[in-house]
Amino acid sequence: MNSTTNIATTGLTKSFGGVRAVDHATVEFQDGKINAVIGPNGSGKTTFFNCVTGMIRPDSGTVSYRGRDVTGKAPHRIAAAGIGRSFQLCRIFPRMTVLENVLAAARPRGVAALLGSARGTAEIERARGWLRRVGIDHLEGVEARDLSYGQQKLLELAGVLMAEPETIMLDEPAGGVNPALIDRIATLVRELNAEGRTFIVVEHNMELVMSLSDHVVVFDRGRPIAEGPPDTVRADPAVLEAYLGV
Amino acid sequence: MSDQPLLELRDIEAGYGRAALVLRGLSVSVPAGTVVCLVGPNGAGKSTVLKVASGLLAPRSGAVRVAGQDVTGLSPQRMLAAGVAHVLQGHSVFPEMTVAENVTLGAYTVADKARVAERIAFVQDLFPVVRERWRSLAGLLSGGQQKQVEFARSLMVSPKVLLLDEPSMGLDPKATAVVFEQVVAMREAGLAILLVEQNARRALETADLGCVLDLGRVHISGPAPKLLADPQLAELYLGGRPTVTSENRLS
Amino acid sequence: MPSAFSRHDVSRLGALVVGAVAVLSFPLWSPNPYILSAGIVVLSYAVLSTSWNFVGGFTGYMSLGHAAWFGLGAYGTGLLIVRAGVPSFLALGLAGVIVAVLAVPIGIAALRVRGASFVIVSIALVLVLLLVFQSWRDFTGGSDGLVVPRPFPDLLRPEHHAVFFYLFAALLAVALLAWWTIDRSRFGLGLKAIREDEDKAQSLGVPTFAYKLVAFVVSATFTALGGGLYALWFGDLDPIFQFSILIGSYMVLMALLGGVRHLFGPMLGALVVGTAIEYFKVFYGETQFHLVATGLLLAVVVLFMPDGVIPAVQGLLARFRPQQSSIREVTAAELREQVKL
Amino acid sequence: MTGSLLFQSLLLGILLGGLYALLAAGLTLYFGVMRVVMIAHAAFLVLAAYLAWDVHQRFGIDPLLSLVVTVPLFFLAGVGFQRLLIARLRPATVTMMSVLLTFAVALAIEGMLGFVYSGTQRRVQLSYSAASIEVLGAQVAVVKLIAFGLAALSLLALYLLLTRSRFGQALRATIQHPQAARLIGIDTDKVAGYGFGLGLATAAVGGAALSLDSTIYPSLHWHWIGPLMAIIVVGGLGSIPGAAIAAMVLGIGQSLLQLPLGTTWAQTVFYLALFATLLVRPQGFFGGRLAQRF
Amino acid sequence: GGGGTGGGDTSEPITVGISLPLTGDFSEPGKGVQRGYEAWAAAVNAGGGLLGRQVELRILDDQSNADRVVADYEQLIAQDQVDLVFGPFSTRLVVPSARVAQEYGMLFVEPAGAAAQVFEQGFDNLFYAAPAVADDHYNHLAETIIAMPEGERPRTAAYAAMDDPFAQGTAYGLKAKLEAAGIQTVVDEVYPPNTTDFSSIAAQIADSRADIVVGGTQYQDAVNLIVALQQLAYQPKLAAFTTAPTNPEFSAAIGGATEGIVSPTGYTPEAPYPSNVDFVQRYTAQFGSPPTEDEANAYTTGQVVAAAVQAVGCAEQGDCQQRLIDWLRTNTVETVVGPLNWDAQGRPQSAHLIQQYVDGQIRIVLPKDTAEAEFTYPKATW
Ligand SMILES: Nc1ncnc2c1ncn2[C@@H]1O[C@H](COP(=O)(O)OP(=O)(O)OP(=O)(O)O)[C@@H](O)[C@H]1O
Ligand SMILES: Nc1ncnc2c1ncn2[C@@H]1O[C@H](COP(=O)(O)OP(=O)(O)OP(=O)(O)O)[C@@H](O)[C@H]1O
Ligand SMILES: [Mg+2]
Ligand SMILES: [Mg+2]
Repeated sequence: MNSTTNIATTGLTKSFGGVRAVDHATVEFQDGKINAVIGPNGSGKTTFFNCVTGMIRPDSGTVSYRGRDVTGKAPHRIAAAGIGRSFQLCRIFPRMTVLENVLAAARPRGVAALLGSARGTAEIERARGWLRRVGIDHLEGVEARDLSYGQQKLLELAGVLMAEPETIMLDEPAGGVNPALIDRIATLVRELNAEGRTFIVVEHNMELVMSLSDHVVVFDRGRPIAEGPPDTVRADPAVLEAYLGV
Repeated sequence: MSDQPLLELRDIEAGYGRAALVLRGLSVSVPAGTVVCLVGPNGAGKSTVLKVASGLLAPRSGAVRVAGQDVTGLSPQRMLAAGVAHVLQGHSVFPEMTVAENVTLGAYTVADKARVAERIAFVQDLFPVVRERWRSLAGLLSGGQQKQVEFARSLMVSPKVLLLDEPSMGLDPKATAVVFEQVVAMREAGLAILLVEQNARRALETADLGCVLDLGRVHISGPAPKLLADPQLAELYLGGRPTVTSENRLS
Repeated sequence: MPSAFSRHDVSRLGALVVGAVAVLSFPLWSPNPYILSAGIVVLSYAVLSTSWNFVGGFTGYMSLGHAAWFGLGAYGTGLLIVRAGVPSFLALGLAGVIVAVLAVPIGIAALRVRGASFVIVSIALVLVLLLVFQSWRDFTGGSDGLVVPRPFPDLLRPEHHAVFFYLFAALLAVALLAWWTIDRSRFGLGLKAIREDEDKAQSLGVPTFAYKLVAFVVSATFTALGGGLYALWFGDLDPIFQFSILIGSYMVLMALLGGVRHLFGPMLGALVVGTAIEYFKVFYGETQFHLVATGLLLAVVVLFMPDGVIPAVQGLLARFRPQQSSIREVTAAELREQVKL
Repeated sequence: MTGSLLFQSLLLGILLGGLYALLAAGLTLYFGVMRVVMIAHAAFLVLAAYLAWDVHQRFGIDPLLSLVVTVPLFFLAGVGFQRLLIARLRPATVTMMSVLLTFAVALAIEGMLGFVYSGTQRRVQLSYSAASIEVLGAQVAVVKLIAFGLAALSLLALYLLLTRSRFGQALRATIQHPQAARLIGIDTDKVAGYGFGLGLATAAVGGAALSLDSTIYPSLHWHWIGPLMAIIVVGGLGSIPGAAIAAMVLGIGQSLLQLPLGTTWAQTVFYLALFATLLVRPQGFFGGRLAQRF
Repeated sequence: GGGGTGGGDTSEPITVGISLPLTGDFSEPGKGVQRGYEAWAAAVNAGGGLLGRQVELRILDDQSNADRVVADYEQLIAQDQVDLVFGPFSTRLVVPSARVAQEYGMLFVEPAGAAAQVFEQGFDNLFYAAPAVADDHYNHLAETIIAMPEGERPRTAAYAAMDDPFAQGTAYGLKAKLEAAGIQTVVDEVYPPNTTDFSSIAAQIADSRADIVVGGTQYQDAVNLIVALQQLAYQPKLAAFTTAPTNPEFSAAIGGATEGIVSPTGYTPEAPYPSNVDFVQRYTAQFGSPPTEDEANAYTTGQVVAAAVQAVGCAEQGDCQQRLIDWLRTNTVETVVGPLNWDAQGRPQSAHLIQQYVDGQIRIVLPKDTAEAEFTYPKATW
C-alpha cells in the first residue's frame, strides 16, 4: 500500500487476571481508509480500542499514531493527537442537554481559548449541524438521560464528530440503531471518509461491515487472525469457523 | 392458537414523569405460540411498550391483560408471578456479581433446586462463555458476553409471556443465531413473545406478526413476510432494499 | 436554546443590580453594630459557599471538608502577623498564596478518588488539620487559641464592622466574577463534562486531572481568603472552631440550597441558612434544637429540591410554559423528506 | 518504655480494633451494598449507647440486656430510614446526596440527644466496671473483653449473612441494577430496607458495647466517624473483611503510637493511613472489587 | 459604646448581660454558673436591688462556641443596651468576649477565666472573681509535699492534663513547683477535651509506678482516668484531680473509691465569711443543694460588680464603666470566697484551699489554719 500508516500496533498485549484480552496484536491501519474490526464476543476488540485510546495501559507492545509512539499516553493526549472514539456501552453526559453534550466535545484551541465563551454562535451552529446529520436535531433541548437508547448512541456519535478528529474509532455504532438510520450513518461515514478522515469501526452487523469497509481485521481470542478486503475475509475459512459460524 | 391472546395491550397511553406522552393509544396483542415483532425508529416507544407490559412503567390509561385477566399497573414482581418475563435493552447484568450469581438469580422465584441446576446446565451449553467465565464478575465481561449472560439469566424461568428488547444487540453472528433459535424454540413451546429488534429483517424473518411503531402508535401491522416485502416500509424503517423471500413471492 | 440564554442574562443583570444595591447599602440602614456583625457573618458564609462551588458546582466533587481551607487561611494570616510580623493585609494575600500552593499536592492526592471516597477524604482533611493545629502548641498556640491583632486598632467597633463588611463584599464580588467567567467558558464546560462522566470527558480530549486540580486550587484559595479576612475581623482563632466539619457542611448546605449550578445559588443559600442559623439560635438557643433545625433544613433540601431553590422555582415557572416533548412530532417519512443528506 | 507496657497497649489496641471493626463493617454495608455513605452511623451508635445508659439508669438493667430491645428497634428504624428517606434520592446521585442526608440526620440526632439528655457526659457505672483479669502480666478490663466478644460475634454473623445467604445476593442485585432486580422478582424496596436495617442493627450492638466502658455525650459521634470513614477507605470501600482488617491494624497502631506520640498525635494515624492509601492504592487495600470497564 | 439607658432613674431595672454555654461541651459548668448568677440576682433584689433599682439578668446561650459568645455580647451591649455585663464560662470563651467588652468600654468581671493567658492579653477592663489563677491552685499542696521529710516524700510524679487552658494550668502549676523541688516527672500526658478512652494514658501511668498522680481535669475525664487506673490495678500514694472531686456525683461515678483523693478549691460552703453563710442558706433554699465552686464564683462576680456599683453610684454604659473599673483597681471586695483584690492585669491575689476525701467526706485539709481535717499521705488504695 502506498498510503501512509494511521494507527499501528506491534505485539500489543493486555490481560486481566487469567484472561488474555488482547494477545500480541500487531495491526496496521492505513490513512484515509474505512477499516472494520470484527470478531466474536470477547475477542478483544473493545480492549484493543481501549489500549489504543489510552483508556487502559497495555501490558506490553506499542501503539503508534502516524509514526509517533503514543503507547500508554493519557486519553486526552491521544484525543488531542486527533483520535476520537465512541464507547460500546454508550457514554454521554446524562444531565446536560443534547446540544450541550455536543458543545462539550468541541476542543478549545490553545489555553487562551479556555476562558472564551463556550457558546459562540459559530460553535452552536457546528453542533446543530452534527445533530442534524445524525438525525436528532429535534431533541437539542432534551436532557440526554431522557433519550432512548438508540438516540443516545446517535448523540454520542455527534459528540465524537464535533471534536473533528482525523481518525474516528467507533465501537458498534449500529448497535441498537434503527436500520434506516444505519443507512444514514453509513452514508455519513462515507462522506467524512471522502473528506479524508480515517475510520476504524467495530461492528457485528455484517451487512454494514461488508458494504462499508475497505479493509477488515478479524480478531479471535485477542489475536488478529485474518485481514484484508471484505470479500476475501468473508471467504476465509478461519473467519467462517471462528466468527460467522456457518 | 387460542382465540384469546396471552398478552394484550389495549389503547395504552404512557409517558415518563411530566413529559409528553410517549405511547398514544397503542394496542398490541400476542397470542400464545406467536412471535410479534415491534420495529420502528429510535425513540418510537418500543422499549416503553415493553416496560408497560412488564409493569416497570404504569400506563396513564389503557389496559394490560395477561391470559385475559387484567394486570394493569401491577408491580414487576406480580407481573412475573403472572408469567411475564422481560429482558431489558442495553446492559442489565449485575456488574459486581459473578456470572454464576447472575444466572442463579435469574431463578430467584424458582424454589425447585433440581430444576434450577438443570436450567443452569442448559444455558451453559447454549452459551459457552457462561460456563467459561462462571466465576468472574459479570461487569468485566465484554459487551456481547454480558448480553449473553443476560439472555441466559432470562432463560432460568419459564414464563408464559416473554418480552425481548433487542436481544441480539452487540451479539456476534453465532450468538445471534443461538438467540433466534431459542426464540423459535420458545414459540414452539407455546410462549407468547413480544420481540423488539432493530435488526429488523432478521427479526421479521423469525416473527409471525410485525408491528411498525412510530410516534407511539402502531402504524402498520400484519404478517411479518408482508411487511418485509413492502418497499416503502423497507425504505423508511428496515433500511436497505426489501428482501424477497419464498413466502411473499407466493402471495 | 439561545432565547433561554438571553433570558438568563437579563435576569442575572437584574439580580446583580438589586443585590449589589441591597448589599452595599446594608451598613447604612442596619440598626446597630450587632445586626451589622450578623450581616458580616452571612456575607462571609456567602464568600465561603461561593468558593466551595468552584469544586462542588462545576466538577461535582462534594467536599465536606472545605473548613480545612477556611482554617488554613485564617491561621495562615494570623500566624504570619503574630509570628512573622507581616502587615495584616499582606499577610492575608500571602496566606492565600500559601494555601494555593498547599492545595496542589493535597489536590493531587485527594482528586485521585471520586465520589464517596473523595467526600471521606475531604472530611479527613479537616479532622487531621484540627489535630495538628491542636497539638502543635508552640507554633499554632494549640487550643489556647491564637489572637490576631486588629488591622485598624484605632477604629471603634462599629466602624470596624462597617469596613469589614465592605471588604467581605468586595471578596464576594471577585469570587462571583471568577465563577461567572468560568461558568460560561470552555474550561467551565469541560469541568461540567467531568461532573457528568469523567472518562468520557477525557476521551473527548479534556485533560480532566489538570482541570479538576485548577478548580480545586481556585476554590481552596478563595475559601482561604475568606478565612483570612474572617481572622482579621474576628481576631480570635481556635482550632476547634476554625477546623470544624460543621462549617464545611454549612458551605455545602448553602450551595445546595441555592443551587450549585447557578452563579448566585450559594449566595442565596448563605442568606437563607445564615439567617436561619441566627434565627434558630435566638429561638432554640437554650436547647440543642438549633442542630435539629439545621439538620431538618438540610434534609428537606436534599429530599425535595436536590437541585436547589433556584431550579425549583424555575421548574415551577416551567409548568406554566408549554411543555416540550422529547419525541419527534413528525414521522420517519416526513423526517426523511426534511433531512437532505 | 517497658515490654510489659508494649504488650498492655497491644492488648488494648486489639480490644479497641474489635469495636472499630464492627462499626466500620456497618458503614461498609451501607456503602458496599447500597452506595450510601452513612455519616449518621456513629450518631446512631451514640444514640444506642444513650438508650443503654438510660435503661440502666432507670431500671438498673445491664446494657447488654438492652440489646434485646435496641437491636430490633434499630433494625426497624433502618428500614424506615431507607424507605422514607434514602429511597427518595435519585439513583444517579444517591452517593453524594446520601452523604448530606445522613449528615443531616446525624445533626438532628445529636441535637435531640442534647435536648433530651443535655450535654452532660454520661457513663454507665457497673459493678464490674473496674474489674479486670490478668493475662500474661497485663490487665484486661472485663468490660472491654465483653465489648470485643460482642463485636466479633456480630461481625461474623453479618459477614455470613451477606455472602452466604440468598438475601445477601438479592441485596447486592438490587443496588447494582434495580430494574433488572425487580424483573427477576426481587422485592427491591423490601430488600434495600432490610439491608439498611441490618446496618443500623450493628450500630445498636456497637452502642451497647460502647456504653460498657466509655463516656458518652451528644457530640461524641464526630469523634468516631472520622476514623471509621478512614478505615473503610483504607480497607477498600465495600469490603467487609477489608474494613475489619484495616480496623484491627489501625486500632492497634493508634494504641501503640499513643506511647511515643501521645493521644492527640496518635489519632492522626487514621488519616495518614488514609492519605497513604490514596497515593499507593486509591481503591483501598483489601476490597475495591468494583467492576470498572469502558 | 452605646449611650446607656437613663442611669439614675430608679423605676427601670438594671439589666445585666451574660452569655453562657448552656448547651455544648461546657454546658454543665455553664448551668452551674447560671445558677450562681440567679442566686445573686435573687439576693440583691430581695435586699432592695442595686442603687434602689431591681436587677434583671439577660442570659444568652453561646453553645460553648467562640463565634457565638462574641455575637452574644455584641448583641447584649450594642442591641439590647444592657447596663452591665458579667463574664461567660471557660477561658476559651472569656478572652474573645472580654475583648468585645473592652472595645465597648465595659467593665468585665468573669467567674471562669483562670488561665495564665487571660491576663496576658492586655485587657484593662477584666477582673477574675476567684481567689487565685489556675497555676496557683495547688500552691498549698506543693508546699506541704516539698516540706515532707526525705524518707516519705514522693520521688516520682505522673501528670495527665486536658488540653484546656484552665485544667492544664492547674496541673502544670503544681508540676513546675514539684520539679523545681526535684520530684521527677515520669509521665506527662496532654489529652484533647472529649477524650473518652483513657486506657492508654492509664497504662503509661500504671507502668511508670509513679508515687503520685496529678490530673488537670474537668469532670468526666477525671472519672474515666480513675476508672482506667483502677482497671489496671495501679495504686498511687497521692492522687490529685482538679474540679471533679468537688462534684456531688463524683463518688458514685468511681464506685465510691474516693478515699484520700485530693482536689484544690477556691470555695467551700463551710467558709466562715459573713456573706457566704447568707449565700449558702439562700442558695440551698433556692436550689435544694449547697453551692459548689462554679456557683460560688458566679455569685462572687455579682458581688464584685455590685460593690463597685454601690461605691461609684452608677450602672450604665458609657464613662460610668470606666469609673467602675478604676474603683476595682484600687479596692478590696468582701466576697463569699473571702476578700479579693487584683493586680493591674486583673489577677486575684489570694490562694486556693486543698480538699481531700476523708472518711468519704470531702474536707479542707490545707492550709493548716483553715483545715477541717488532717491531710493524709499516703492515701488508702482504691
Ligand atoms: N476490565 C476487565 N477486567 C477483566 N476482564 C476484562 C476486562 N475488560 C475486558 N475483559 C475481558 O477481555 C476479553 C475481551 O473483552 P472485549 O470487551 O475487548 O471484547 P470485545 O471484542 O469488545 O467483545 P464484544 O464484541 O462483545 O464487545 C473478554 O473476555 C472480557 O471478559
Ligand atoms: N426515562 C425517560 N424519561 C423521559 N423520557 C424518556 C425516558 N425514556 C425514554 N424516553 C423518551 O421516550 C421516547 C421513547 O423511548 P423508548 O426507549 O421507548 O424508544 P425506543 O423505541 O425503545 O427507541 P430505541 O430503539 O432507541 O430503543 C423517546 O423519545 C425518549 O426520548
Ligand atoms: Mg466490545
Ligand atoms: Mg428501546
